[in-house]
Parts: sequence; structure tokens; C-alpha cells
Amino acid sequence: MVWIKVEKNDKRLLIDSITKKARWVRKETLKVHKIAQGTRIASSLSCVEIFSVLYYGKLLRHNPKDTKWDGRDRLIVSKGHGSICLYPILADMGYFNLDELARVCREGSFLGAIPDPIIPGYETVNGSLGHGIGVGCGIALALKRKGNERKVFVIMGDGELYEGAVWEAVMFAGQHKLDNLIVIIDNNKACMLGFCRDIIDIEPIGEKFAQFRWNALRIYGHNVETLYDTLKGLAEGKQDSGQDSSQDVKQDMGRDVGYDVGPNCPTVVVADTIKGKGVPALESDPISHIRNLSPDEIDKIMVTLP
Amino acid sequence: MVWIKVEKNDKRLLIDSITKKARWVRKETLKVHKIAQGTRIASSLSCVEIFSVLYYGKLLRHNPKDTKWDGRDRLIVSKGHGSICLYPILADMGYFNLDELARVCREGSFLGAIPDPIIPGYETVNGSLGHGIGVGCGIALALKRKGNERKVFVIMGDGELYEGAVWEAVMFAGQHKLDNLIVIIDNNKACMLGFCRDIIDIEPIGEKFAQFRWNALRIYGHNVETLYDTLKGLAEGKQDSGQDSSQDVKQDMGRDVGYDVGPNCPTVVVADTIKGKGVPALESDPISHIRNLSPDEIDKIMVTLP
Amino acid sequence: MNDNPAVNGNHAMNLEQKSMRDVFIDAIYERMKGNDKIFFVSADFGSPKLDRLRRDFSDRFLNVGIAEQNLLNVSTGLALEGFTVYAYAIAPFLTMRAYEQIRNNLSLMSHVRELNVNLIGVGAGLSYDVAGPTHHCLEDISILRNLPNMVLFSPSDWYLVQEFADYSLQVKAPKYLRFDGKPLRRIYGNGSGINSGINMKDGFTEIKKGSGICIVSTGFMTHRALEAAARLARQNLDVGVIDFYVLKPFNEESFRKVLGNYACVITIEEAFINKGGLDSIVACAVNGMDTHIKRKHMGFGDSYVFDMGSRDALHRLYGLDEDGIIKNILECVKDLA
Amino acid sequence: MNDNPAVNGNHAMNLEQKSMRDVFIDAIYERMKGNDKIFFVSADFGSPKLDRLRRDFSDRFLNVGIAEQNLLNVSTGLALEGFTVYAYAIAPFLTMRAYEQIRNNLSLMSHVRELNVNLIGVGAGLSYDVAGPTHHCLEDISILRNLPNMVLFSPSDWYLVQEFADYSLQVKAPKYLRFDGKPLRRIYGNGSGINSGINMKDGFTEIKKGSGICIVSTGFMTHRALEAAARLARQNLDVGVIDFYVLKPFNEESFRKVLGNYACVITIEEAFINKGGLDSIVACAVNGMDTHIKRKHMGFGDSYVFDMGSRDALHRLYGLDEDGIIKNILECVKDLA
Ligand SMILES: Cc1ncc(C[n+]2csc(CCOP(=O)(O)OP(=O)(O)O)c2C)c(N)n1
Ligand SMILES: Cc1ncc(C[n+]2csc(CCOP(=O)(O)OP(=O)(O)O)c2C)c(N)n1
Ligand SMILES: [Mg+2]
Ligand SMILES: [Mg+2]
Repeated sequence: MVWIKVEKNDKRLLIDSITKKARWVRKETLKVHKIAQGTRIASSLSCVEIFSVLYYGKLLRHNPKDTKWDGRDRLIVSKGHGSICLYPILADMGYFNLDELARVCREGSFLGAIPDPIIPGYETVNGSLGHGIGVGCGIALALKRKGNERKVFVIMGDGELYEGAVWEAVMFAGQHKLDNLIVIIDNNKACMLGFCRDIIDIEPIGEKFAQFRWNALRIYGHNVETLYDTLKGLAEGKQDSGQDSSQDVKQDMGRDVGYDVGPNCPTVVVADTIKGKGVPALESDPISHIRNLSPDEIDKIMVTLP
Repeated sequence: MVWIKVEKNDKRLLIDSITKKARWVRKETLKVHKIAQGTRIASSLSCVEIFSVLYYGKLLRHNPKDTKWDGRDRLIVSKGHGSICLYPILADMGYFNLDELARVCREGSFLGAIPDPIIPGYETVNGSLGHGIGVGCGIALALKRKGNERKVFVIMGDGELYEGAVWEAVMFAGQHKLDNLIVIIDNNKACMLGFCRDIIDIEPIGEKFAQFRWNALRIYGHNVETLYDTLKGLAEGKQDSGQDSSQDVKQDMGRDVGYDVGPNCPTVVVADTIKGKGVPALESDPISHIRNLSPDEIDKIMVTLP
Repeated sequence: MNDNPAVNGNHAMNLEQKSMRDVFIDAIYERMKGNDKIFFVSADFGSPKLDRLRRDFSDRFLNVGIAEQNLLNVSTGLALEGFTVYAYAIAPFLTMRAYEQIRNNLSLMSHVRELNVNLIGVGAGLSYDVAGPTHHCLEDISILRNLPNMVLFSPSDWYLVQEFADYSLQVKAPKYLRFDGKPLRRIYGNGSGINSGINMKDGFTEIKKGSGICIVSTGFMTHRALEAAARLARQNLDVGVIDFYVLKPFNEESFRKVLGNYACVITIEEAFINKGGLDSIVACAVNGMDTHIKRKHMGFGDSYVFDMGSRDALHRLYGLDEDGIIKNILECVKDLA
Repeated sequence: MNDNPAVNGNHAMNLEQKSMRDVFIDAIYERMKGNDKIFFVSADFGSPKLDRLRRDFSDRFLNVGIAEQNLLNVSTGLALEGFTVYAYAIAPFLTMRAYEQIRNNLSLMSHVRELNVNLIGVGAGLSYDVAGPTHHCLEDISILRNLPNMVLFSPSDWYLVQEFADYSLQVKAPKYLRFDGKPLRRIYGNGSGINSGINMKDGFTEIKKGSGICIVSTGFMTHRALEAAARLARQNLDVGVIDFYVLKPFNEESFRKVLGNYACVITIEEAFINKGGLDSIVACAVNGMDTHIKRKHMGFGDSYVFDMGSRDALHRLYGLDEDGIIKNILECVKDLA
């Protein structure tokens, strides 16, 4: 059991340690891409801090020794393709050996370009977009019926919101007051073929969820402390805590700040992020999604990273 | 070519004649159900006035002699199951012989319990819910590219809004500024297994469309004059005309009155209606959808109808 | 197997018609009483029998609305947490609107997770005759057979359906239950309550032994097959009838053993033929057998049915009524001679 | 047909590898110049070759976003208004997430309306090897074959793809184009530009004549079949190779005529076997032929592929590499002897 209670005065230390870990995760993710060019690197760099805060911030209850532990929070990685940064984290947590990171996409490995649920630590099938939130609804409802107080976290892409199945689930969760459901949107403003605003502009995202009776929060998704405060509040069941009022948002095109439509609502956290975060060539490229970084490029980037 | 220009001073006469026709349509619809019990009667009674106004109000340009006439408005009946009231109208317009109404669901007929596009006057396949609006988007866009100024009308059920595919189209239409697209929601507050608010409450419907950059109007869907004013405005390209400020709304649970999110937007008309309108036993039944009226019941109802 | 109704000729006792869904809903209702790990989820689809279940188990009944994709996803989530789920909708919308959800969240996922989701699709074949081709369901057998780890149950009567209730709880796999939309007569477990002819592991029952020619059928068509066989029996032609109800997984060896007694087999299904349905099961079983067995496949050709009329009328039109079956059998007789 | 590359043995000339989608996008780009009734619609799926098309025909290119259902519905609407539509997405999501849309809006609707929608699905079989089973596509042949009025094109090389461009404009029916995800060598139209071996109406080409045994394959597997046949030729075993590229509709009579020259046929496809795919086409064609022809079917068994590795590695693992093919052929040789 990895989850432990964190005292207030430990917070600075914790934030620092998460920050350090996040840096390590970013580098390891690039290393994986160096040997496994089939992986989606830009998509996996925008959510490094989100996953790092959930795991290293000890907000997510989980147990690497018992992946079926009933006391765990359920984490559904709906944007599976863009979660390669979770490989180093899961290895670091002890779900599998760190050596496995050197075998991604290799014959005999269980770590693929898109993660399958054969990987310890992944709850569901997630290579196809738009499934996670609906499955999350089912889990959240089941937990309620079982009297299990754990939370369901779903990590989604912003382009993923174009899938109709997502909105079926959004409607359902609002109606059934699934307040144990927390959806985090890695709002990196791009999908595969370009910027989302040029394809279908669905900003402000939070307002749309609020219409369907969700609480909506908006934060900057690369600020570890903001993420920590927000997600800690949610993990503890406070739907309005941790709002990022400082608005350290770089590419934020949204207008919504925070909706509190009442108690017993599901929550969406719109985390403004940068696709390819940390790699300038990717950060500015509308089709960073399908860009591979050559081993050479990666070597050059590595030395520039903190 | 049936469409003709209507002068202002003809209006009262026209409204009266539509009202009379609508009464006839309601009775004919009941007669069809009497011989074809597989038809959905409650669903087909809530939209009698909507279809009557479109056709008898001469708002819809169409040509029974040439169903492929390029100058026609495209009418997509997405709630196919609940459009049996269109059978008498189409027959009356000359799409087929009135005698056909006595053969619905009979061997050799082309009029089924759910209409197919083999029926002259039906544009698309429509027995499966949630397709019409997306197909309507494609048609609307195509008309724009062809420089064809005709409109696309889509008639949907309120329960149909639960389909995710609908929201994919809602997002698309807003983004592509399909101002030639007019969606009319037969908001009869019920789907098959009960009242919509008990299943998933999606009111206020107009507000949700407005979030996705649609103009939204809300009217009472059994008032012929209100329907006429609203739909006439829309048929002529005025997105904000005809708003029903008198609010002659009986079961209206919505809060939205009218959104004008700007020019060049698609429009949704939320028409508050009563499922089974005209038949008291149906009007009050949450599962009127699956209720059949026996020939005896129908005979009794007929004499009570205006 | 001679306690079989068709063999016994006890047709008169089996006239009581019941709808599969009503029998099954009642059976699940009974089990929900003693088992609080059962969920019943509907995509805005009902039946009078469902009202009681909705009322008495309101905390374990869900109507997700007209949202077949979410029906599948929510059911998956419930099943991941250990619930046995019954997911209920109209067959074509259940199987086709949510096909990728079935594929990824049930078929694929159950490679690594135990998922007991029972998809109840009502309206097999032309059950919804006058509702037209959007409501006909001629693809489901084939497209569901494609999905690994799924159980495919295609019963011919309500007695089989009743028997399946416990099976559905015990066999913790995703399943598709292909229910007819119309009330049908009983075939199994006649009078005496004997039901030894049913074998869920074999997946089929030779409900009538014959010589030379046998019919292999599933669902509603087994009723037609029995009728045709009975008519031929009066002409002293002894045609076998094999009713296939678990199309996946089934015991191929047993099936081959039974087929081995015949020289010609005719498959009949309310499905597109030569597209991976029941006929494909037979074509595959016959392939590699020592004896050469002639095959003839009856079903719908490569076109939707836009004609209006009752199921009987449509079957007549497409040669799937008893006359059509008999015609095909007599052709086989000629071929064999 | 002796101007065929395999027959001519001109393999060396055909080494240039191209990806099917790039060749096709270029071909459509050229046609969009002179034909303003063409729309290209993508569900957020691209390729560098698409950038030029997006730029130069921005009013007839659409990205509907990650919304396969709407991709189908919007394409249907465009086609109803007379546009020829190319709808582009990853194969499993295109065919399965939007299956009911394909069924109702294309297959069913084209019974009464002319709809020229060309569904371009990229990633046939295990093209996306390391992306895992959500991205593998082993069901598409079968589930698309089920749908009336559809054309099903499953090319083995980019030259066929190029030839299909005009065909796709001329034949005004909904179509599924099953494209491989990897660049592949050319098989047809070698050096001299001769392409008389291609016959879209027949749907197949006997690219190598053999005696006794022939392989029937489609898509990528035709490359493996040719390699296996070439290896066996060196051992003086003359195995035929039939490449099937229009799986629907095709000329069954022609096919039977060619099959009639063989005593044993082996089908190879990157699909689940015995589930309505290529093997079903052959099982059906062989049924009712006068000569008895042995069948052997190669493909994937009833399980998704969770193993990691290149396509070559995965094929080896599942016995679908050349060694596996040769093993099966040698078994047939024994059987026939
Ligand atoms: C149902 C489905 N359609 C298409 C794809 C192909 N695809 C993979 S990632 C991607 C873009 C995702 O964009 P977004 O959701 O914003 O995630 P990001 O990578 O930006 O985090 C697409 C279209 C898929 N995996 N699943
Ligand atoms: C995709 C799909 N799912 C389910 C159905 C079955 N069905 C037919 S009508 C109906 C209820 C429709 O409710 P609503 O859209 O509100 O229309 P109304 O009849 O109330 O006008 C349902 C669930 C269907 N036709 N299509
Ligand atoms: Mg994104
Ligand atoms: Mg309704």
C-alpha cells in the first residue's frame, strides 16, 4: 500500500520532490521514444506533470503488489496513446522492472506503442479514444453501490472530446450525480491533424460540462503545485478546492474559471497544457502529434532539460 | 412546384386552413394506427402541428412530382418511428395515392410501421435514431458548396438527443456555421421507457446547443401560429424571428427562451409538445410510447376530436 | 435424446407461446432477489415484465437512455467491479451501434479481465417484420462470431432461455443473447419437464434424428425446420433436425460426430448467407471430415428486405417458408440419388 | 495473363516500396483538380501527402475531428447531394466505431439512393503491429462483406490502388478500401507498365499458375504467398497464387473456373479464420462445384494478438510466415498423394 497521509508542513518538500520526479519522468519518456519510435511523444509529454502529481504526490491510492486491491482509486487512462510517460512511473512504483523500459515495442515485451491492460497498473483497454469516461461512469456507480469510497480518475485528451460516446457519458454522470468521478482533460489544444480550435473549437470546455451538471475547474497543467492543490482537494472529496486563481496559463484559450453547480456532481479538471512540453520543436508544431524525434534530436534535447 | 409566396393579409386564412388540416392529419394518423398497430401513435401525435405547418404553411419548398428537384428544401425525419402523421400529409400533397393509407404495414405496401426512404417524400433512412442531424450537416455543407440556397430541416425526438452521434453533429454544425440547417426538436418530454427528466434530464436543451454555437429558439409546438411565425422566419433566413414570447407552454420544463449567438449559426427550435397530443389516455401516460390504441378506443377518441 | 418433444411428437403440449425476453426477465428477477451483485441496464427499452424489476430493484436497474455506446461502457465498468450485468436493447442497435464498444471493452478486455456482461438483443432476424430493414437483424450472428471470448446464444424457444439464466451467471464471460422478438412455442422440456436434450457445452441438440439429410437451424428457423420435417415425415421422408443454440463456443467434435450420420446438410438461418453465420460453422465443421457431406445454405441473399408484410409473408417471398425448405430438401434427395 | 510480374519473374523491378494511402491521396489530388464534385473527409487522420490536398482544396477538404460516426454521416449527406466522397480514417475505428452508420446510411440507403462514398481504412490486419490489438484489424473483411451494396477492395500493392482511383469515381456505390498501413512493394504493372492482369470485375488475378495446389490470398498476405511460392518453385513444386482484391462483388463463375484447375486450395488472410472472411468466399465458391477441392484456411485463430513485436515476428509466432505457409502446403502435398 503506497498511499500515506501528507502533513501540511511537508508540502514544500513534497512539491519539490514531485517536480524532480516529473523531470526524471520527462527524460525517461524521451528515452523510451528514442528506442520505440512508434510511441506518441508529443502526446505523452503534455501529461507528465498530471501523472507525476497523482503518483508522486501520493494522491492516488494504489498498490503495485496488488493491482486488484479493492481499496485502490481507479485510474483510467483514456488517452492511452499519450500515456507513455506512465511507463517510467509505473516501473518506478514497482509495477514492473525498470529494465522493461529498454524493451518497449520489442519482441516479447508487454509494453507497446499503445498500452494494453496486460500492463500491470493499467485498468482498462485504452487505445481507442472515447471509451474511458463511459467505463469510468460504470465503475463509479458500482463503487457507490458497493459502499466503496474510492475515486475514479479518468485522463482524457481534448480532441477525444469530439467522440459522441464521451457526451453520452457526460450526460449520464451528471444525471447520476457521480461525485466520485474526476475527469482530467489534458487540454494541450491539439489533436492529430492540427490545433483543436481549427477543427472544432469546443472552448470553453468547462462551461459545456457545467451545462450537463458537472463541476468544472480550470488549471495550468504543468504547474505541479497547482495540480497538487487541485487534485488533493478532489481526492479528498472537496469539489471546489485548489482552484488555480493565479492563472499561470500560457496557451489558455478558454474563458471558464470554475463552476460549482452544486454538491454531488462529477468534476472535470481542464488542465491547460502544451503538447510536446519541454521540446521546443514540438511545442510550436500543430502536427507535433505525428512527429517522431530521431535519436539524435533526443540526445540534443536531453542536455537542455532541467 | 408547390411553394408559393404568401401575402401578409392572407395570414389569418392560412393559419385557419393549417389548423383545419392539422385536425384532419391527427384523425388520419389515428386511422392508420387503427389498421396498423405496429405504428407508434403517441410519438406521431406530438408532431402533427410541426409537419402540418411546414407543409400546409407552404414553408417547405418541395415538389411531389419531382422528389429529386434540386430547388427543394431537404426535410430529414430523424425520428422516423414518430412520423406516421406524415403519411396522410404526403398523400394529400400527391406523393402517393390516399388509398395507400389503408394499406400501411400490409403485404405489398411501401408504407411500414417505420418509414423507409422507398417512400416518396422521405429523404433518408430514419428508423435508427441519431443519424439525421449528422446527415443533415453533410447535406447543408454540400448545398453551401454548390451555391444552393435551400434549407435543411431535421425533425428529431428529445430522447434522441441522448445519442452521442447527435453531439458530434452539433459540434460540427456550430464550427462550420451551417446557417442553412434548422433542427426542430419535438420536445414531448418522453422517450420509450418514461419521462426524459427521469432518465437523463437534458433541459434546458437550447442552452446546450447555444454552448456549441447554435441559435436556439423555444416555442410551444402545438400552436400553429407560433410555429408558423417561427418557421417562416427561419425558412426566410431570419434566425431570431418568430420567437414565442407569449409562452403558451403547458409542460415546459425548460428555462431557455432564445439565444442569438451571432449570425451564420445553425438554429435549433425546441418545440414543447405533448406526447400523444389529443388522446387524454396517452397524454398522461409516461410510457405512452409503447401503448397501442385498440380500434375501439380509436373510434371513441375520434368523436371527441375537433 | 429420445425424451425430446419432436421425437416424442408431443407438439400439442407445447403450444403455449411466450416471449423470450419476458421469460428471461422473470428469471433474472428471481435471481436478483438473492444475489445483490446483479445489475440490469437498459438503453430505453422495456417490456411490461420489466416494470416490476425496475420498481423492486431500483438501485440495480439503470436506463442509460437511447445511448447504446454508453450502455456498453457503463456495463463494462459495472462488470469490472464484480457485478453480473444484463444489458438490454433492440438487437440491431445493441450489436451494431455499439460494435466497437463490444469489441474493445468486452471481447478484447476479457482477455485480461473477468467480465460477465450479458447483452440481451431483442429482435433477431425478421422479428420486427413491419418495422423495416433498420430494425431487421441479419448480421448479428456473423459479426458477433468474429469477436473472441464471447458466448453467442441463439435460442429457439423460451425453455432454453430459462435454462440459460443460471448458465449466464455461472459462465463469467461476455455473452450475446439473441432473442426473438415474437412469442414462440416451446420446443424443449415438454410435459414431463424433461430437458436432457439440452447441452449448453455441445451447443446444439439433434432434436429429430433422420437419415440421409439433416437440417441445421438456429433461433426461429428451428420451428420452421421442425414443421418441414414433420410434413416430410408424413411422406415417409426422414429428415434430421439439429437445433444450434450456443453458436460460440460449441463442441465441434460432437457436432462432427452427429453430422457424420448424414450425407447432406441444409442450414437455415435468418441471416445473410455465406457471410460468416451458421452456414460458416457448418462449412468449417464439414471441412476436414473424412466423409464428404453435401452442403446447402438457406438464408437471406445479399440484399436488405424492404418488402412489407408479416414475417410469414416475407419468408414465403424469400423462399424461407416450409415450402421453400421442403423444395430444397427434395432437391437434395434427387442429388443424393 | 503471362505479362504478370510473378510469371515473368521480374521481381527485381518491383522493389520500390510505397504506401497505399500516399499513392491514393496523390491520385485523388490529381482528380480533384479537374472535378469539383469530390470531397475528401478525414476523422483527424493524416499523412504528409494529405497536407497538399488540405491546402489546395481547402473548401473540399474536411476534418470532422475524432468522430467516426459523424465522418460517416457527413459523408452520406455530401454524397446525397452528388459529391463523390473519400472518407479517411484508421481501419478499425472507421469500420467498427461507425459500423451501424455504414450499415444504415451507406449499405441500406444505397438500395434507393446513389451514394459514392469511398471509405479509406488504413491499417489492415496487423499493419499497426506494435500499437496492439485495439489497432489491429482482423474483423473488417467479414463485417463489411455482410453489408449489401458495398464494394470491398483489399489491394495487395500500390499499383492496384492507383488503378482503383478511376474505378472509385466511376462505380457509384459505397466502398470500403482496405489499405495496408506499411509501404509495400509493387506486384502489378511491372517494368513495361503492363497491367492486363488486373481485372476489377473478376475481383482477382491468378498471378502465378501452379498445379495441384494454389494459394488464395488478399492484401499483404499475397506478398507472403508469392515468397512462399517462389521458395517452393526452387524445390520444383509449382504452387499457384491467386490474389483477391475486390472481395465484393466479384465474378464467382470466373473464380470457380480458375479453382477448377486445382485439387487443393489454401487461403491466407490477416483476419480471423472461419468467421466470414476470404476463407468463406472460397468455401462458398467450392461448394456446389463438381470437382471436390480440398480447403485449408490460414489466418488468426479466435484470439486477439497481445504479443509485442514487428509484423514479421507476429506472423512467425502465429505460423503465418513463409515457413508456416510452406508447412501447410507440404501437408497438402502429402494429403493429395
Ligand atoms: C476512436 C479513435 N479514433 C482515432 C484514433 C487515432 N488517434 C490517436 S491519438 C489521436 C489524436 C488525439 O488527440 P487528443 O485527444 O487531443 O490527445 P493528445 O494526443 O493531444 O493528448 C487520434 C485521432 C484513436 N486512437 N481512436
Ligand atoms: C439507435 C436507436 N436506438 C433505439 C431505438 C428504439 N426506439 C425507437 S423510438 C425510441 C424512443 C424515442 O424517444 P424520442 O426521441 O423522445 O422520440 P418520441 O417518440 O418521443 O418523439 C426508442 C428508444 C431506435 N429506433 N434507434
Ligand atoms: Mg490534445
Ligand atoms: Mg420524446
